[in-house]
Amino acid sequence: MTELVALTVPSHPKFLYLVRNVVYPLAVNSGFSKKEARKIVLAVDEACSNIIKYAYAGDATKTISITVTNETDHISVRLIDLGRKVDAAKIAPRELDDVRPGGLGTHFMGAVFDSVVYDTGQDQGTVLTLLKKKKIVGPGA
Amino acid sequence: MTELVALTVPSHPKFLYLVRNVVYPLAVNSGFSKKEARKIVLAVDEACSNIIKYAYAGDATKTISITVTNETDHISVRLIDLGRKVDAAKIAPRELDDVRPGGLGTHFMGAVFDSVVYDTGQDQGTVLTLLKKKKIVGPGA
Amino acid sequence: MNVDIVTEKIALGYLVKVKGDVDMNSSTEVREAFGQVFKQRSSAMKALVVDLSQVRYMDSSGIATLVEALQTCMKQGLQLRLADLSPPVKDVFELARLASVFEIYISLNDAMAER
Amino acid sequence: MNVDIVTEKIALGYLVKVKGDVDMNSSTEVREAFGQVFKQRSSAMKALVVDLSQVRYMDSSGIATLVEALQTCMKQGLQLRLADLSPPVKDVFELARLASVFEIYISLNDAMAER
Ligand SMILES: Nc1ncnc2c1ncn2[C@@H]1O[C@H](COP(=O)(O)OP(=O)(O)O)[C@@H](O)[C@H]1O
Ligand SMILES: Nc1ncnc2c1ncn2[C@@H]1O[C@H](COP(=O)(O)OP(=O)(O)O)[C@@H](O)[C@H]1O
Repeated sequence: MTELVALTVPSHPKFLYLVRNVVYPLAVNSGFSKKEARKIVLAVDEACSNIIKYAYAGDATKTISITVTNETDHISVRLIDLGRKVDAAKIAPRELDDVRPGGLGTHFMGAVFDSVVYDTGQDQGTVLTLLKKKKIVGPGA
Repeated sequence: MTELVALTVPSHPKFLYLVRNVVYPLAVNSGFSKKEARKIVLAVDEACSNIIKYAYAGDATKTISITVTNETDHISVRLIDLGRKVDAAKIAPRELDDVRPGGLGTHFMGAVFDSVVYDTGQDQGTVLTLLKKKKIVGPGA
Repeated sequence: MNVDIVTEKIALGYLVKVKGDVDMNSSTEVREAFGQVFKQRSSAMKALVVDLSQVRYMDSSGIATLVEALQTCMKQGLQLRLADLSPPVKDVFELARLASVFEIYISLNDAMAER
Repeated sequence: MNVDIVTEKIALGYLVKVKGDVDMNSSTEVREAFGQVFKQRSSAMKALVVDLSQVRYMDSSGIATLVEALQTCMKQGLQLRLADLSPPVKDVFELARLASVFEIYISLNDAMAER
Protein backbone atom coordinates (compact mmCIF):
# COMPACT_ATOMS: atom_id res chain seq x y z
CA MET A 1 0.00 0.00 0.00
CA THR A 2 1.40 3.36 -1.05
CA GLU A 3 -0.75 6.46 -0.88
CA LEU A 4 0.70 9.70 -2.12
CA VAL A 5 -0.68 13.18 -1.58
CA ALA A 6 1.10 16.24 -2.99
CA LEU A 7 0.61 19.89 -2.13
CA THR A 8 2.30 22.90 -3.67
CA VAL A 9 1.99 26.35 -2.08
CA PRO A 10 3.62 29.75 -2.60
CA SER A 11 6.62 30.41 -0.34
CA HIS A 12 4.66 32.82 1.85
CA PRO A 13 4.09 32.05 5.54
CA LYS A 14 0.38 32.75 5.13
CA PHE A 15 0.08 29.35 3.39
CA LEU A 16 1.64 27.35 6.23
CA TYR A 17 -1.81 26.65 7.71
CA LEU A 18 -2.71 24.82 4.46
CA VAL A 19 0.26 22.52 4.89
CA ARG A 20 -0.95 21.81 8.42
CA ASN A 21 -4.54 21.27 7.21
CA VAL A 22 -3.28 18.56 4.87
CA VAL A 23 -0.54 16.92 6.95
CA TYR A 24 -2.48 16.62 10.22
CA PRO A 25 -5.39 14.45 9.00
CA LEU A 26 -3.04 12.39 6.82
CA ALA A 27 -0.89 11.64 9.86
CA VAL A 28 -3.93 10.73 11.97
CA ASN A 29 -5.38 8.58 9.20
CA SER A 30 -2.02 6.81 8.82
CA GLY A 31 -2.37 5.58 12.38
CA PHE A 32 -0.47 8.14 14.45
CA SER A 33 -2.05 9.44 17.65
CA LYS A 34 -3.29 13.02 17.75
CA LYS A 35 -0.28 14.02 19.81
CA GLU A 36 2.15 12.37 17.39
CA ALA A 37 0.27 13.92 14.47
CA ARG A 38 0.57 17.38 16.07
CA LYS A 39 4.32 16.89 16.40
CA ILE A 40 4.63 15.68 12.81
CA VAL A 41 2.76 18.81 11.71
CA LEU A 42 5.07 20.98 13.80
CA ALA A 43 8.22 19.48 12.29
CA VAL A 44 6.89 19.82 8.73
CA ASP A 45 5.83 23.41 9.42
CA GLU A 46 9.36 24.18 10.66
CA ALA A 47 10.85 22.67 7.52
CA CYS A 48 8.60 24.93 5.40
CA SER A 49 9.49 27.99 7.48
CA ASN A 50 13.18 27.24 6.93
CA ILE A 51 12.67 26.98 3.18
CA ILE A 52 11.00 30.40 3.21
CA LYS A 53 13.66 31.94 5.46
CA TYR A 54 16.84 30.35 4.13
CA ALA A 55 16.36 28.69 0.73
CA TYR A 56 14.28 31.59 -0.59
CA ALA A 57 15.62 34.32 1.74
CA GLY A 58 12.09 35.59 2.31
CA ASP A 59 11.04 35.71 -1.35
CA ALA A 60 7.31 34.89 -1.15
CA THR A 61 6.83 34.36 -4.89
CA LYS A 62 8.54 30.96 -5.11
CA THR A 63 6.97 27.57 -4.42
CA ILE A 64 7.23 24.81 -1.84
CA SER A 65 6.16 21.30 -2.81
CA ILE A 66 5.30 18.78 -0.15
CA THR A 67 4.50 15.13 -0.74
CA VAL A 68 3.20 12.88 1.99
CA THR A 69 3.53 9.16 1.40
CA ASN A 70 1.72 6.74 3.62
CA GLU A 71 3.36 3.33 3.52
CA THR A 72 2.52 0.22 5.50
CA ASP A 73 5.28 0.72 8.05
CA HIS A 74 6.10 4.43 7.85
CA ILE A 75 5.03 7.87 6.74
CA SER A 76 7.41 10.01 4.74
CA VAL A 77 7.20 13.71 4.01
CA ARG A 78 9.28 15.17 1.23
CA LEU A 79 9.80 18.93 0.89
CA ILE A 80 11.10 20.29 -2.38
CA ASP A 81 12.31 23.83 -2.98
CA LEU A 82 14.09 25.45 -5.91
CA GLY A 83 16.05 27.94 -3.85
CA ARG A 84 19.56 28.28 -2.51
CA LYS A 85 20.87 24.82 -1.68
CA VAL A 86 21.18 23.89 1.95
CA ASP A 87 24.68 23.45 3.34
CA ALA A 88 23.68 20.38 5.32
CA ALA A 89 26.94 20.47 7.26
CA LYS A 90 25.98 23.85 8.67
CA ILE A 91 22.59 22.78 9.93
CA ALA A 92 23.15 21.93 13.54
CA PRO A 93 20.32 22.05 16.01
CA ARG A 94 21.36 24.27 18.91
CA GLU A 95 21.90 23.02 22.44
CA LEU A 96 18.61 23.28 24.25
CA ASP A 97 20.04 24.62 27.49
CA ASP A 98 21.17 27.68 25.55
CA VAL A 99 17.87 29.55 25.98
CA ARG A 100 17.48 32.07 23.20
CA PRO A 101 15.09 32.65 20.35
CA GLY A 102 15.80 30.55 17.27
CA GLY A 103 17.55 27.30 16.45
CA LEU A 104 14.63 25.09 17.44
CA GLY A 105 13.21 24.11 14.05
CA THR A 106 15.87 21.59 13.09
CA HIS A 107 15.83 20.23 16.65
CA PHE A 108 12.08 19.56 16.32
CA MET A 109 12.57 17.79 12.99
CA GLY A 110 15.19 15.49 14.48
CA ALA A 111 13.17 14.84 17.62
CA VAL A 112 9.96 13.99 15.77
CA PHE A 113 11.20 12.05 12.74
CA ASP A 114 13.34 8.91 12.64
CA SER A 115 15.31 10.22 9.72
CA VAL A 116 15.98 13.70 8.30
CA VAL A 117 17.87 13.76 5.00
CA TYR A 118 18.80 16.80 2.91
CA ASP A 119 19.52 16.01 -0.72
CA THR A 120 21.13 18.72 -2.90
CA GLY A 121 21.90 16.40 -5.81
CA GLN A 122 19.35 18.10 -8.08
CA ASP A 123 20.13 20.89 -10.55
CA GLN A 124 18.33 23.34 -8.34
CA GLY A 125 17.26 23.52 -4.74
CA THR A 126 16.99 20.93 -2.00
CA VAL A 127 14.90 17.85 -1.34
CA LEU A 128 14.36 17.23 2.36
CA THR A 129 12.98 13.82 3.27
CA LEU A 130 11.49 13.24 6.70
CA LEU A 131 10.57 9.70 7.66
CA LYS A 132 8.77 8.33 10.68
CA LYS A 133 8.13 4.66 11.41
CA LYS A 134 4.76 3.45 12.57
CA LYS A 135 4.49 1.36 15.69
CA ILE A 136 3.37 -1.90 14.20
CA VAL A 137 0.71 -3.42 16.43
CA GLY A 138 0.87 -7.05 15.38
CA PRO A 139 2.43 -9.17 12.66
CA GLY A 140 1.17 -8.01 9.29
CA ALA A 141 -0.76 -5.14 10.88
CA MET B 1 -1.58 39.13 -7.97
CA THR B 2 -1.73 35.44 -8.81
CA GLU B 3 -1.52 32.86 -6.07
CA LEU B 4 -1.49 29.23 -7.04
CA VAL B 5 -2.00 26.24 -4.78
CA ALA B 6 -1.92 22.70 -6.14
CA LEU B 7 -3.09 19.47 -4.54
CA THR B 8 -2.85 15.94 -5.90
CA VAL B 9 -4.72 13.09 -4.23
CA PRO B 10 -5.42 9.45 -5.08
CA SER B 11 -8.76 8.88 -6.83
CA HIS B 12 -10.35 7.39 -3.74
CA PRO B 13 -13.35 9.10 -2.10
CA LYS B 14 -11.62 8.93 1.28
CA PHE B 15 -9.39 11.80 0.13
CA LEU B 16 -12.25 14.16 -0.75
CA TYR B 17 -12.11 15.74 2.73
CA LEU B 18 -8.52 16.85 1.97
CA VAL B 19 -9.71 18.69 -1.12
CA ARG B 20 -12.33 20.41 1.05
CA ASN B 21 -9.72 21.19 3.74
CA VAL B 22 -7.67 23.04 1.14
CA VAL B 23 -10.36 24.67 -1.00
CA TYR B 24 -12.51 26.06 1.83
CA PRO B 25 -9.92 28.32 3.51
CA LEU B 26 -8.53 29.39 0.14
CA ALA B 27 -12.02 30.50 -0.92
CA VAL B 28 -12.57 32.36 2.36
CA ASN B 29 -9.15 33.98 2.18
CA SER B 30 -9.84 35.06 -1.40
CA GLY B 31 -12.73 37.13 -0.12
CA PHE B 32 -15.76 34.87 -0.50
CA SER B 33 -18.25 34.64 2.37
CA LYS B 34 -18.41 31.42 4.38
CA LYS B 35 -21.63 30.49 2.63
CA GLU B 36 -20.13 31.11 -0.82
CA ALA B 37 -17.00 29.21 0.21
CA ARG B 38 -19.12 26.24 1.33
CA LYS B 39 -20.83 26.19 -2.07
CA ILE B 40 -17.50 26.43 -3.90
CA VAL B 41 -16.27 23.46 -1.86
CA LEU B 42 -19.42 21.53 -2.70
CA ALA B 43 -19.06 22.10 -6.43
CA VAL B 44 -15.37 21.13 -6.41
CA ASP B 45 -16.15 18.04 -4.36
CA GLU B 46 -18.79 17.03 -6.93
CA ALA B 47 -16.29 17.50 -9.75
CA CYS B 48 -13.85 15.19 -7.92
CA SER B 49 -16.59 12.61 -7.28
CA ASN B 50 -17.42 12.61 -10.99
CA ILE B 51 -13.77 12.04 -11.89
CA ILE B 52 -13.70 9.04 -9.56
CA LYS B 53 -17.04 7.68 -10.82
CA TYR B 54 -16.81 8.38 -14.54
CA ALA B 55 -13.29 9.26 -15.70
CA TYR B 56 -11.75 6.48 -13.59
CA ALA B 57 -14.82 4.21 -13.33
CA GLY B 58 -14.15 3.69 -9.63
CA ASP B 59 -10.45 2.85 -9.95
CA ALA B 60 -9.03 4.27 -6.70
CA THR B 61 -5.37 3.95 -7.71
CA LYS B 62 -5.30 6.89 -10.13
CA THR B 63 -4.76 10.55 -9.27
CA ILE B 64 -6.75 13.77 -9.26
CA SER B 65 -4.89 17.07 -9.47
CA ILE B 66 -6.54 20.26 -8.34
CA THR B 67 -5.11 23.74 -8.70
CA VAL B 68 -6.70 26.76 -7.10
CA THR B 69 -5.71 30.13 -8.49
CA ASN B 70 -6.60 33.28 -6.64
CA GLU B 71 -6.62 36.27 -8.99
CA THR B 72 -7.58 39.85 -8.26
CA ASP B 73 -11.06 39.52 -9.75
CA HIS B 74 -11.79 35.79 -9.65
CA ILE B 75 -10.92 32.40 -8.28
CA SER B 76 -10.40 29.49 -10.62
CA VAL B 77 -10.25 25.82 -9.81
CA ARG B 78 -8.78 23.41 -12.32
CA LEU B 79 -9.29 19.65 -12.03
CA ILE B 80 -7.06 17.35 -14.03
CA ASP B 81 -7.57 13.63 -14.50
CA LEU B 82 -5.86 11.11 -16.75
CA GLY B 83 -8.90 8.90 -17.20
CA ARG B 84 -11.55 8.34 -19.83
CA LYS B 85 -12.26 11.64 -21.55
CA VAL B 86 -15.51 13.36 -20.77
CA ASP B 87 -18.10 13.54 -23.55
CA ALA B 88 -19.00 17.11 -22.70
CA ALA B 89 -22.06 16.99 -24.96
CA LYS B 90 -23.51 14.24 -22.75
CA ILE B 91 -23.14 16.12 -19.51
CA ALA B 92 -26.50 17.70 -18.94
CA PRO B 93 -27.62 18.62 -15.48
CA ARG B 94 -31.02 17.04 -14.90
CA GLU B 95 -34.23 18.96 -14.43
CA LEU B 96 -34.60 19.66 -10.73
CA ASP B 97 -38.30 18.90 -10.56
CA ASP B 98 -37.46 15.33 -11.53
CA VAL B 99 -36.85 14.18 -7.96
CA ARG B 100 -34.59 11.16 -7.99
CA PRO B 101 -31.18 10.30 -6.67
CA GLY B 102 -28.34 11.47 -8.92
CA GLY B 103 -27.77 14.11 -11.57
CA LEU B 104 -27.15 16.94 -9.12
CA GLY B 105 -23.38 17.30 -9.26
CA THR B 106 -23.14 19.06 -12.59
CA HIS B 107 -26.12 21.22 -11.63
CA PHE B 108 -24.24 22.38 -8.51
CA MET B 109 -21.14 23.20 -10.54
CA GLY B 110 -23.15 25.35 -12.94
CA ALA B 111 -25.10 27.04 -10.15
CA VAL B 112 -22.02 27.92 -8.10
CA PHE B 113 -19.45 28.86 -10.74
CA ASP B 114 -19.69 31.50 -13.46
CA SER B 115 -18.05 29.23 -15.98
CA VAL B 116 -17.59 25.45 -16.25
CA VAL B 117 -15.36 24.31 -19.11
CA TYR B 118 -14.32 20.75 -19.97
CA ASP B 119 -11.18 20.52 -22.11
CA THR B 120 -10.31 17.16 -23.66
CA GLY B 121 -7.59 18.54 -25.95
CA GLN B 122 -4.81 16.78 -24.04
CA ASP B 123 -3.36 13.39 -24.95
CA GLN B 124 -5.02 11.87 -21.95
CA GLY B 125 -7.89 12.73 -19.67
CA THR B 126 -9.83 15.90 -19.08
CA VAL B 127 -9.09 19.34 -17.68
CA LEU B 128 -12.15 20.90 -16.03
CA THR B 129 -11.86 24.61 -15.28
CA LEU B 130 -14.30 26.22 -12.86
CA LEU B 131 -14.23 30.00 -12.54
CA LYS B 132 -16.05 32.32 -10.15
CA LYS B 133 -15.86 36.11 -10.20
CA LYS B 134 -15.37 38.07 -7.03
CA LYS B 135 -17.75 40.85 -6.15
CA ILE B 136 -15.42 43.82 -6.43
CA VAL B 137 -16.19 46.19 -3.57
CA GLY B 138 -14.69 49.40 -4.91
CA PRO B 139 -12.52 50.56 -7.80
CA GLY B 140 -9.14 48.88 -7.56
CA ALA B 141 -10.35 46.74 -4.65
CA MET C 1 -14.11 7.92 10.16
CA ASN C 2 -15.79 10.99 8.69
CA VAL C 3 -19.32 10.17 9.77
CA ASP C 4 -20.84 9.06 13.08
CA ILE C 5 -24.35 7.66 13.14
CA VAL C 6 -26.48 6.90 16.21
CA THR C 7 -29.89 5.26 15.88
CA GLU C 8 -32.44 5.43 18.74
CA LYS C 9 -35.90 3.97 19.23
CA ILE C 10 -38.39 6.80 19.93
CA ALA C 11 -42.16 6.99 20.45
CA LEU C 12 -42.78 7.90 16.80
CA GLY C 13 -40.49 5.19 15.42
CA TYR C 14 -36.77 5.78 14.99
CA LEU C 15 -34.38 8.69 15.32
CA VAL C 16 -31.15 8.66 13.32
CA LYS C 17 -28.55 11.25 14.33
CA VAL C 18 -25.94 11.98 11.70
CA LYS C 19 -22.69 13.68 12.68
CA GLY C 20 -19.75 14.69 10.49
CA ASP C 21 -19.26 14.70 6.72
CA VAL C 22 -21.69 12.95 4.40
CA ASP C 23 -19.87 12.59 1.09
CA MET C 24 -19.18 9.95 -1.54
CA ASN C 25 -16.96 8.21 1.01
CA SER C 26 -19.46 8.01 3.86
CA SER C 27 -22.98 8.17 2.40
CA THR C 28 -23.05 4.36 2.23
CA GLU C 29 -22.90 4.29 6.03
CA VAL C 30 -25.91 6.58 6.24
CA ARG C 31 -27.75 4.42 3.70
CA GLU C 32 -26.97 1.32 5.79
CA ALA C 33 -28.26 2.99 8.97
CA PHE C 34 -31.55 3.78 7.20
CA GLY C 35 -31.64 0.21 5.87
CA GLN C 36 -31.42 -1.13 9.45
CA VAL C 37 -34.38 1.05 10.44
CA PHE C 38 -36.46 -0.13 7.48
CA LYS C 39 -35.77 -3.73 8.53
CA GLN C 40 -37.17 -3.06 12.04
CA ARG C 41 -40.36 -1.74 10.45
CA SER C 42 -43.47 -2.46 12.58
CA SER C 43 -47.04 -1.20 12.32
CA ALA C 44 -46.56 0.94 15.44
CA MET C 45 -43.86 2.95 13.64
CA LYS C 46 -45.01 6.27 12.26
CA ALA C 47 -41.87 8.16 11.30
CA LEU C 48 -38.16 8.12 10.70
CA VAL C 49 -36.68 11.29 12.19
CA VAL C 50 -33.22 12.36 10.99
CA ASP C 51 -31.25 14.85 13.09
CA LEU C 52 -29.03 16.83 10.71
CA SER C 53 -27.79 19.46 13.18
CA GLN C 54 -24.30 17.96 13.45
CA VAL C 55 -23.66 17.49 9.74
CA ARG C 56 -20.57 19.49 8.84
CA TYR C 57 -20.76 18.73 5.15
CA MET C 58 -23.19 17.08 2.71
CA ASP C 59 -22.84 16.58 -1.03
CA SER C 60 -25.13 15.16 -3.73
CA SER C 61 -24.47 11.60 -2.57
CA GLY C 62 -25.97 12.60 0.80
CA ILE C 63 -28.95 14.14 -0.99
CA ALA C 64 -29.32 10.96 -3.05
CA THR C 65 -29.35 8.92 0.16
CA LEU C 66 -32.10 11.09 1.64
CA VAL C 67 -34.15 10.95 -1.58
CA GLU C 68 -33.89 7.15 -1.56
CA ALA C 69 -34.94 7.05 2.09
CA LEU C 70 -37.92 9.26 1.25
CA GLN C 71 -38.96 6.89 -1.52
CA THR C 72 -38.71 3.87 0.79
CA CYS C 73 -40.64 5.69 3.51
CA MET C 74 -43.43 6.55 1.08
CA LYS C 75 -43.69 2.92 -0.02
CA GLN C 76 -43.83 1.78 3.61
CA GLY C 77 -46.35 4.43 4.63
CA LEU C 78 -43.82 6.12 6.93
CA GLN C 79 -43.05 9.80 7.38
CA LEU C 80 -39.49 10.99 6.84
CA ARG C 81 -38.84 14.00 9.08
CA LEU C 82 -35.61 15.97 8.70
CA ALA C 83 -34.73 18.04 11.75
CA ASP C 84 -32.50 21.02 12.50
CA LEU C 85 -30.55 21.32 9.25
CA SER C 86 -27.00 22.64 9.77
CA PRO C 87 -25.87 25.52 7.50
CA PRO C 88 -23.98 23.23 5.07
CA VAL C 89 -27.08 21.03 4.74
CA LYS C 90 -29.23 24.09 4.13
CA ASP C 91 -26.82 25.19 1.38
CA VAL C 92 -27.04 21.92 -0.49
CA PHE C 93 -30.84 21.75 -0.09
CA GLU C 94 -31.07 25.28 -1.42
CA LEU C 95 -28.90 24.49 -4.44
CA ALA C 96 -30.87 21.31 -5.11
CA ARG C 97 -34.17 23.15 -4.50
CA LEU C 98 -35.30 20.29 -2.32
CA ALA C 99 -36.76 22.21 0.60
CA SER C 100 -40.31 21.60 -0.66
CA VAL C 101 -39.83 17.88 -1.26
CA PHE C 102 -38.95 16.98 2.32
CA GLU C 103 -40.75 17.55 5.62
CA ILE C 104 -38.28 19.81 7.38
CA TYR C 105 -38.49 20.73 11.09
CA ILE C 106 -36.68 23.63 12.67
CA SER C 107 -35.87 21.70 15.83
CA LEU C 108 -35.53 18.09 16.86
CA ASN C 109 -38.25 18.65 19.49
CA ASP C 110 -40.71 19.74 16.81
CA ALA C 111 -39.80 16.76 14.66
CA MET C 112 -40.29 14.33 17.55
CA ALA C 113 -43.69 15.74 18.59
CA GLU C 114 -46.54 13.35 17.80
CA ARG C 115 -48.83 14.56 15.01
CA MET D 1 -6.56 36.22 10.29
CA ASN D 2 -5.01 33.19 12.00
CA VAL D 3 -4.45 34.80 15.38
CA ASP D 4 -6.69 36.86 17.68
CA ILE D 5 -5.14 38.79 20.53
CA VAL D 6 -6.95 40.57 23.36
CA THR D 7 -5.05 42.64 25.93
CA GLU D 8 -6.65 43.55 29.28
CA LYS D 9 -5.49 45.61 32.23
CA ILE D 10 -5.58 43.49 35.40
CA ALA D 11 -4.62 44.05 39.06
CA LEU D 12 -1.21 42.43 38.54
CA GLY D 13 -0.46 44.31 35.34
CA TYR D 14 -1.60 43.03 31.95
CA LEU D 15 -3.31 39.94 30.61
CA VAL D 16 -2.76 38.97 26.97
CA LYS D 17 -5.13 36.31 25.61
CA VAL D 18 -3.90 34.57 22.48
CA LYS D 19 -6.33 32.64 20.30
CA GLY D 20 -5.68 30.70 17.09
CA ASP D 21 -2.46 29.73 15.34
CA VAL D 22 0.89 31.24 16.30
CA ASP D 23 3.22 30.51 13.41
CA MET D 24 5.76 32.31 11.23
CA ASN D 25 2.84 34.23 9.70
CA SER D 26 1.28 35.49 12.92
CA SER D 27 3.96 35.55 15.62
CA THR D 28 4.74 39.16 14.71
CA GLU D 29 1.26 40.10 15.89
CA VAL D 30 1.89 38.45 19.24
CA ARG D 31 5.26 40.22 19.50
CA GLU D 32 3.55 43.55 18.79
CA ALA D 33 0.93 42.92 21.46
CA PHE D 34 3.69 42.28 24.00
CA GLY D 35 5.51 45.40 22.76
CA GLN D 36 2.41 47.48 23.51
CA VAL D 37 2.33 46.13 27.05
CA PHE D 38 6.02 46.87 27.62
CA LYS D 39 5.38 50.45 26.48
CA GLN D 40 2.67 50.87 29.16
CA ARG D 41 5.15 49.76 31.81
CA SER D 42 4.58 51.43 35.17
CA SER D 43 6.02 50.74 38.63
CA ALA D 44 2.65 49.38 39.79
CA MET D 45 2.89 46.60 37.21
CA LYS D 46 4.04 43.26 38.55
CA ALA D 47 3.38 40.73 35.84
CA LEU D 48 2.45 40.00 32.26
CA VAL D 49 0.03 37.08 32.20
CA VAL D 50 -0.43 35.21 28.92
CA ASP D 51 -3.49 33.01 28.48
CA LEU D 52 -2.52 30.21 26.10
CA SER D 53 -5.66 28.07 26.48
CA GLN D 54 -7.06 28.99 23.06
CA VAL D 55 -3.87 28.46 21.06
CA ARG D 56 -4.59 25.83 18.43
CA TYR D 57 -1.06 25.72 17.11
CA MET D 58 2.35 27.13 18.05
CA ASP D 59 5.68 26.67 16.31
CA SER D 60 9.26 27.75 17.07
CA SER D 61 8.52 31.34 16.05
CA GLY D 62 5.90 31.42 18.82
CA ILE D 63 8.44 30.00 21.25
CA ALA D 64 10.96 32.62 20.10
CA THR D 65 8.40 35.33 20.77
CA LEU D 66 7.81 34.03 24.30
CA VAL D 67 11.54 33.75 25.00
CA GLU D 68 12.03 37.35 23.84
CA ALA D 69 9.16 38.48 26.05
CA LEU D 70 10.73 36.64 28.97
CA GLN D 71 14.04 38.42 28.38
CA THR D 72 12.33 41.84 28.23
CA CYS D 73 10.33 41.02 31.39
CA MET D 74 13.50 40.07 33.24
CA LYS D 75 15.17 43.34 32.21
CA GLN D 76 12.13 45.31 33.35
CA GLY D 77 11.77 43.41 36.63
CA LEU D 78 8.44 41.93 35.56
CA GLN D 79 7.12 38.40 35.91
CA LEU D 80 6.01 36.55 32.77
CA ARG D 81 3.26 34.11 33.71
CA LEU D 82 2.03 31.61 31.14
CA ALA D 83 -1.41 30.21 31.92
CA ASP D 84 -3.44 27.16 30.89
CA LEU D 85 -1.32 25.82 28.04
CA SER D 86 -3.39 24.09 25.34
CA PRO D 87 -2.24 20.61 24.20
CA PRO D 88 -0.44 21.93 21.07
CA VAL D 89 1.44 24.46 23.24
CA LYS D 90 2.35 21.71 25.71
CA ASP D 91 3.72 19.63 22.80
CA VAL D 92 6.02 22.36 21.57
CA PHE D 93 7.18 23.23 25.10
CA GLU D 94 7.92 19.56 25.69
CA LEU D 95 9.91 19.26 22.46
CA ALA D 96 11.80 22.48 23.27
CA ARG D 97 12.24 21.36 26.91
CA LEU D 98 11.18 24.81 28.00
CA ALA D 99 8.83 23.89 30.83
CA SER D 100 11.48 24.76 33.43
CA VAL D 101 12.39 28.11 31.89
CA PHE D 102 8.95 29.68 32.15
CA GLU D 103 6.59 30.20 35.06
CA ILE D 104 3.68 28.05 34.00
CA TYR D 105 0.27 28.09 35.73
CA ILE D 106 -2.34 25.39 35.33
CA SER D 107 -5.21 27.85 35.26
CA LEU D 108 -5.72 31.50 34.44
CA ASN D 109 -7.10 32.02 37.97
CA ASP D 110 -3.88 30.75 39.50
CA ALA D 111 -1.82 32.97 37.21
CA MET D 112 -3.86 36.05 38.09
CA ALA D 113 -3.69 35.50 41.86
CA GLU D 114 -1.47 38.07 43.58
CA ARG D 115 1.75 36.58 44.93
N1 LIG E 1 16.35 25.05 4.30
C1 LIG E 1 17.49 25.62 4.78
N2 LIG E 1 18.39 26.18 3.95
C2 LIG E 1 19.52 26.75 4.42
N3 LIG E 1 19.85 26.80 5.74
C3 LIG E 1 19.01 26.26 6.62
C4 LIG E 1 17.79 25.65 6.21
N4 LIG E 1 17.15 25.18 7.29
C5 LIG E 1 17.94 25.50 8.35
N5 LIG E 1 19.06 26.15 7.96
C6 LIG E 1 20.14 26.64 8.85
O1 LIG E 1 20.06 25.94 10.09
C7 LIG E 1 19.91 26.85 11.19
C8 LIG E 1 19.02 26.26 12.25
O2 LIG E 1 17.67 26.23 11.78
P1 LIG E 1 16.47 26.11 12.79
O3 LIG E 1 16.80 25.05 13.79
O4 LIG E 1 15.22 25.90 12.04
O5 LIG E 1 16.41 27.47 13.62
P2 LIG E 1 16.26 28.99 13.18
O6 LIG E 1 15.62 29.00 11.84
O7 LIG E 1 15.41 29.57 14.23
O8 LIG E 1 17.65 29.52 13.17
C9 LIG E 1 19.38 28.11 10.57
O9 LIG E 1 19.70 29.25 11.32
C10 LIG E 1 20.01 28.10 9.18
O10 LIG E 1 21.29 28.64 9.20
N1 LIG F 1 -15.93 13.59 -15.33
C1 LIG F 1 -16.91 13.00 -16.06
N2 LIG F 1 -16.60 12.11 -17.02
C2 LIG F 1 -17.58 11.51 -17.76
N3 LIG F 1 -18.90 11.73 -17.58
C3 LIG F 1 -19.28 12.58 -16.64
C4 LIG F 1 -18.31 13.28 -15.83
N4 LIG F 1 -18.99 14.08 -14.96
C5 LIG F 1 -20.31 13.88 -15.22
N5 LIG F 1 -20.50 13.00 -16.23
C6 LIG F 1 -21.81 12.56 -16.80
O1 LIG F 1 -22.80 13.53 -16.44
C7 LIG F 1 -23.88 12.94 -15.70
C8 LIG F 1 -24.39 13.91 -14.64
O2 LIG F 1 -23.44 14.03 -13.59
P1 LIG F 1 -23.87 14.57 -12.18
O3 LIG F 1 -24.72 15.78 -12.39
O4 LIG F 1 -22.65 14.79 -11.36
O5 LIG F 1 -24.81 13.49 -11.51
P2 LIG F 1 -24.58 11.93 -11.18
O6 LIG F 1 -23.12 11.70 -11.05
O7 LIG F 1 -25.32 11.75 -9.89
O8 LIG F 1 -25.21 11.19 -12.32
C9 LIG F 1 -23.29 11.67 -15.13
O9 LIG F 1 -24.28 10.69 -14.89
C10 LIG F 1 -22.28 11.25 -16.21
O10 LIG F 1 -22.92 10.53 -17.24
